[in-house]
Amino acid sequence: MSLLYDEGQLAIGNESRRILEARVEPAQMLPLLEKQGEYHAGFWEMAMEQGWTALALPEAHGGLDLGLVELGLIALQAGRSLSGAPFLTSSFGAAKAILDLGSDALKAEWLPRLASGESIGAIAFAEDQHPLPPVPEATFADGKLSGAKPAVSGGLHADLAIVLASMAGTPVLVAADLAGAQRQGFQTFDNSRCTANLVFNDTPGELLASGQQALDAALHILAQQAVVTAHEQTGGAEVLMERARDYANTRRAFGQPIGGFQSVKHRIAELYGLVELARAGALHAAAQDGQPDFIKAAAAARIQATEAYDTAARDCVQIHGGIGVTWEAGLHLHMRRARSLAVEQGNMLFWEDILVDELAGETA
Amino acid sequence: MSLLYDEGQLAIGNESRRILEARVEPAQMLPLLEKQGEYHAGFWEMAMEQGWTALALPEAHGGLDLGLVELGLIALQAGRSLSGAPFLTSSFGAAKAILDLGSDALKAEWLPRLASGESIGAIAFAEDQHPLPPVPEATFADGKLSGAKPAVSGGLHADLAIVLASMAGTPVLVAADLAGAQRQGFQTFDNSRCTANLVFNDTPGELLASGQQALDAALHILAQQAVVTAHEQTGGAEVLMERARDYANTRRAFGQPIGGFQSVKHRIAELYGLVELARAGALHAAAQDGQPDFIKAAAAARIQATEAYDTAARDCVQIHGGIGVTWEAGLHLHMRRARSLAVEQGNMLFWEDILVDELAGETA
Amino acid sequence: MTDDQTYAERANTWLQSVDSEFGRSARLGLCVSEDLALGRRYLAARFAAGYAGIHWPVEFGGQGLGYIEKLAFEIEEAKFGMPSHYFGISLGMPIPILMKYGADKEFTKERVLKALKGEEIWCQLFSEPAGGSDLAGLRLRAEQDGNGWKLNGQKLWTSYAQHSDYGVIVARTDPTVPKHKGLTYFWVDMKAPGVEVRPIKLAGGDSHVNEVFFDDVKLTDAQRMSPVGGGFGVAMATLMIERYSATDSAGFGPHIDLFVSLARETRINGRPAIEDGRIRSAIARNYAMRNGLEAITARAMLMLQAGMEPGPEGSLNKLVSVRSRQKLSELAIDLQGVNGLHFDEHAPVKENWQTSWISAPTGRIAGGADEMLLNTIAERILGLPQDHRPDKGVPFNQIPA
Amino acid sequence: MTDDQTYAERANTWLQSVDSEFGRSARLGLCVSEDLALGRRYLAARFAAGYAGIHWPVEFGGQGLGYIEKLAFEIEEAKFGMPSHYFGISLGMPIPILMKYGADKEFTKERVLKALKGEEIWCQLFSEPAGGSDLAGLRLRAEQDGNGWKLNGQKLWTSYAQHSDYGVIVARTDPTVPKHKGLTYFWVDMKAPGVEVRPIKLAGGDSHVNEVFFDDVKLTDAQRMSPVGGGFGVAMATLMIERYSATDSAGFGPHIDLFVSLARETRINGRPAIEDGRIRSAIARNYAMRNGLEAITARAMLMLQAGMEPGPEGSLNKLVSVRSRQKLSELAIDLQGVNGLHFDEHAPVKENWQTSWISAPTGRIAGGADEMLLNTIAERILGLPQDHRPDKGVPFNQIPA
Repeated sequence: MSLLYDEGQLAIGNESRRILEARVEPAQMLPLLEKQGEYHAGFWEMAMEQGWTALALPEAHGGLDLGLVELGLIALQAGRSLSGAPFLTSSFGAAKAILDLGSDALKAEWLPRLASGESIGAIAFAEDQHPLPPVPEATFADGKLSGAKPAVSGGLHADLAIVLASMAGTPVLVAADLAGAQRQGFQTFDNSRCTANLVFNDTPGELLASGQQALDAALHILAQQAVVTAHEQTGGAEVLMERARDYANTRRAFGQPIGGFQSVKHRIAELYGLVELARAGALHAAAQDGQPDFIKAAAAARIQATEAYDTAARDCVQIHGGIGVTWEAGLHLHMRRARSLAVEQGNMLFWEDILVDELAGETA
Repeated sequence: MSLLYDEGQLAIGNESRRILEARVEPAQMLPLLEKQGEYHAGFWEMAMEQGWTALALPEAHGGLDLGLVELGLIALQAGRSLSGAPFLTSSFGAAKAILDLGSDALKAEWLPRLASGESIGAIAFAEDQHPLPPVPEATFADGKLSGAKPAVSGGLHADLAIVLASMAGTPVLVAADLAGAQRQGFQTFDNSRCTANLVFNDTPGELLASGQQALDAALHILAQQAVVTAHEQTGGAEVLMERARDYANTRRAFGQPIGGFQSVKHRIAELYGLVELARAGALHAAAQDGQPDFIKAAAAARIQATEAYDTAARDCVQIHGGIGVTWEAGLHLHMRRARSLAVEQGNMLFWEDILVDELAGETA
Repeated sequence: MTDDQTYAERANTWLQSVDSEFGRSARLGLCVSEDLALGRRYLAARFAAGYAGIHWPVEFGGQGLGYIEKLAFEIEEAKFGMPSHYFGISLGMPIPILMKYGADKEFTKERVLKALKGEEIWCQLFSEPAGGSDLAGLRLRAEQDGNGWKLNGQKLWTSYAQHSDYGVIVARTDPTVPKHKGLTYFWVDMKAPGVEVRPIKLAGGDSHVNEVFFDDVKLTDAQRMSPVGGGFGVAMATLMIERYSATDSAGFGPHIDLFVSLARETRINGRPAIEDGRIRSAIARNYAMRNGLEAITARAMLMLQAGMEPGPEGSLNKLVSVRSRQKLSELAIDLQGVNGLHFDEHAPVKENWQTSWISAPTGRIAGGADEMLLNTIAERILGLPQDHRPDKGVPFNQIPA
Repeated sequence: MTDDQTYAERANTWLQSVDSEFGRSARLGLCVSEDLALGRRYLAARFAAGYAGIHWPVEFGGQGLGYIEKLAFEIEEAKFGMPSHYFGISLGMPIPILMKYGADKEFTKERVLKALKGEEIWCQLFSEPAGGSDLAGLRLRAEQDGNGWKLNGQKLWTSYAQHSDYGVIVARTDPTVPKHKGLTYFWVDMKAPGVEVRPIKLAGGDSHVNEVFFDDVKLTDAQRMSPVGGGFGVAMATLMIERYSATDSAGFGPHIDLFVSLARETRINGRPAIEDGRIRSAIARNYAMRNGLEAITARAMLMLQAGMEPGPEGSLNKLVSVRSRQKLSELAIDLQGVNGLHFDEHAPVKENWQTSWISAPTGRIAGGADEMLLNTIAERILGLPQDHRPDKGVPFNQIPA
């Protein structure tokens, strides 16, 4: 894939931005913080009606046959307006797992519903601090899952989960209908992510892969989600950089716009740099999907985008001064989202290690 | 020891500063960079005639019975004027080793000469990247040293070295008269440190300590040198902060002093913060000498001072613009010194690990 | 053992004795009004025990002791998490200023006593929508009204105004002179007609700061605490006091030991996080920095003891500590992995990485934003040029808004 | 395989064929004058092989190809460490400007050809002692002298002036108008009487930059390359060309692979440094950042190919890459432990951490200091306010020095 968007791709970016800005008010996200398990329904309906849910899936299964680059464009715009639900990424990951590893029956059962958005998918790999535990505590035996997966993004509403478990001590990837699982919601600093612990009690599941193949597949799915998320993080950082710029151009102190003070001005210029580096890295990774060095590109994009969004949240609030820390101003929505996106797809430490292992392997 | 200097200590600081500024021109250090193994003779004569070499040694052995706080004060002033020789620190460390671990004969032989400065001591602990190799490659057997110690600061002129070697696989600390050793000088980016590889060929030495006691003693000596060095680094950072401030107040661009631009102004303010943190940490550590948490205090001081000097060198040059990178301006003398002091007493990584081991031990 | 160590020990013994009644455990799950009520009872007890107004003159109900004893007590008190923060600003700035500039001694004495006992709370009405960092740019008007004055306008970021009985306020009495010269300093009755307080909800969900609106609020001239047009000086004096209020090398967030414990309990790639160089570096750098701040504070206390004026490096504390607390809290969340998403907005900031992280930006802005602190260091300590200020010397009413 | 890939391959094949004659190994141990002589022979060979002036018009001896081919060749050429840097500025800015603004076409053609063949070198005389960052603040005077001009004054930081035959220069022709308006652009014969070149020794020990003094140096009016008073525009055009000259995500220092190899060969506390989180983080962050820069460059090349104007993010390269190269080089020295003290001032900057570290500050200042680049991004790209400039609109001779 090229690093230059073609006309169709540019259209996807512009159209999604137009409609998101027209229909989603950041202020609408504030009440969601104080309720547990509620997401922005309008956003998700839009995602379904616009076909964003189907974007990166094959036509044969009700998809639009596009790829990571296009989904990334949507995610970037969604990130700009604080995407109201985490499912765009998690359903994509789940669908990819089934597409790559599932039986025809499983594909027929889930892919059309995931493509239409009527079903929601989730990824349940992590346990505590490990995004990809080599020998998970959740177990799979005789086609049934037992144990728990903590803090699954979208877990409160997902119909299907791709679970990394262990079968007699070897890692396995399992697709489980969550009708048979228990969901335990809890307060997070970003409640619209609908995060929940999933508890399995002889929950029926279908084996997708086992052993090293399961771990490789899990890493590949996580990397693809990380690339989508990198776009979302870039969008969030970009809109914060713009808000900081606009505020610095209008807010006056000591008789001039605060943007005239280099401490403010240079910080915004540095944010511009972080945003452009994140954008370029994310697009590069999306374009590398399917190439041998995809994991490396994904890790690099993930690291750059995470740094960009966290830093933009920190600095944009600081530049706004007092108003920046008010509930109403809502900049904390981005602070919270920056942190939840940083944690959900595997934290910085994890991706640094993945990337270095790839690089060290090369120079070996 | 108190964190408040008493009058005598203040006098030591003021007097050493006065005489150093009167007698040592930073410009005199430039030619030393281009010669191998030459140090600033005037500086070292001053150190002897002022009794700085005797400062921290007991009266019984020709010392002045003062401590780390006083030696630190001298080191800070020396750091301000790019101390012309590394021996103040290395002779102190060597003397301390003999004082704590040596036989009466050894004390009688070396301490008075080290106190007067007529003899020079050196510390030879490190091997390659390890400041304190648990099982050194240099060996000691039948009272004789074999093997080499790389890049020993002051090694080209030292008469005595305290060597960390291994005897039948266990670490030992050995005092060796370097008359019987071979010195291999080489080009460094800071030649006046008189760094040399020491090569031992059945060089006679006296055992000071062995096993864990040897390692503990070596760490203690290194920590004491690190505290002296932290003062030296603080002095270097301080003078760079002052030079940056003075330049920013006089150099004009775009019609005003460049100190009027916040990018310059705030960077200098940050340097002020780093200098004061380094100063406070170094004094605190010196005052803790002999206390149970000395190693912890020394590590903290070392880390803060290393960051201060490296950062001040980077930023002071940047603030000076083009003139800052010229040979004549001599700011690179501080760049070089900051790096050599950062490496000589064990690098940042080493001291971070020492400190964390101490802290983790506590919360265990 | 030195005198102030014995003093600290005595204080600690007393605090122990009332811990179960007022301390951390007693406060668990209380709503703000319950917690405030408990706080008032704690202050009464603290007054009775002789730990109120420790370094204030006896004539005002203080203990007539030194600044050292005051700091020593505060350090001990902090260990128990007593409900005293509602009164921190009240006793920190407005009351001392009242003692110094209050015209009516009798009135002053009465206020000071009630404040020490927790019966009355004072707030500080400085910031405004138009100027957070630019204090002298304030707009709230005080106009001559008979023998007295009439206040109209708005204040912003006023901490605990919703609980306050009185406040100190800076108002513009002359818009025709340069901005620093047209200000006057008053005290105001927060229950007076025309005063309206609206709490502001902050990023973390709490609401201890407020908007305060003044609509024809009447003051007598006796409420004036500075010469007419001389208010900026008194305002600066008020802010200078803040420099000497208790510092915290943890940036008012969790102690580094809590991070070390977290690093011991968590794992990175299956190995204990405490063994990972990234975590070790974060611990070591933060410890070294905090160690430096603590040495600076310790030295300042010794100088105060010796009757000397501490150096300006004391002003580094908030700048350095809060900024690093913000990043350390972020790292702590990462370290917890997906468990780091859990959030309890009421968890104490000094013990919880999530609330520490979400409230850190407020700390970097309140009481002098990082950028203002850097300017102060650069200009006042290092003598670097002041920023370009187009409004300098310009009559206030001619400065473009 | 795309056209420019085949082009790169062909270039690589040719470079291979002359590697032993001009490449890294052939240059080992040469003094500057020997290396320069070799460089001239290399440029002659490069011209003969058809790899000179790749994207320049054929009428000037160029190849008439695109910018892509030019960049592709430079990337290949860099792999061999050919001695072409003496001619980089000459062919980078002055000659293109001469082609665009040179009045006398015959003269221009001759100069361009000799420069392409390495027979002549041009330098760029912009910076002065009084104004490194503030180009328009320059003082060097050009006064009317009969039909021509007379230069008096000093230039500073002129790279390779000591090897140059000609130079382009900006001079003040009218001190009575605001500083941007009083400048005029000329070319000057560096061998003319009154021109004196004094090399400046830099921090690392090398001397490729110079002071250049002009004492009544005579110019004909034909040497004028801009309208009188219109020199600033041409100077800006010259600097804009730099933006599009080959970028290097390694900040013109060692490639990240060299750091990875170092981390594999060295140990921290007895364990391979590559396993240490601190080192892993440094590698990962640097790789991610460089990966972003390279993607930006790659996209810019595609846009140029497609005849589009690349985005302004291209200006990030030097700022981000050189700054991080400085810190990575410091870490590399730490990583080497006491062995890191070894120093060879002639070791190639792209392969040696010590020379990379000592010369990094020059990179952060030359061709636009970090602070100026941040201003440019903030003002030109983001539309933030310009800095306060007291000298704006003030006649040059009334600006306090």
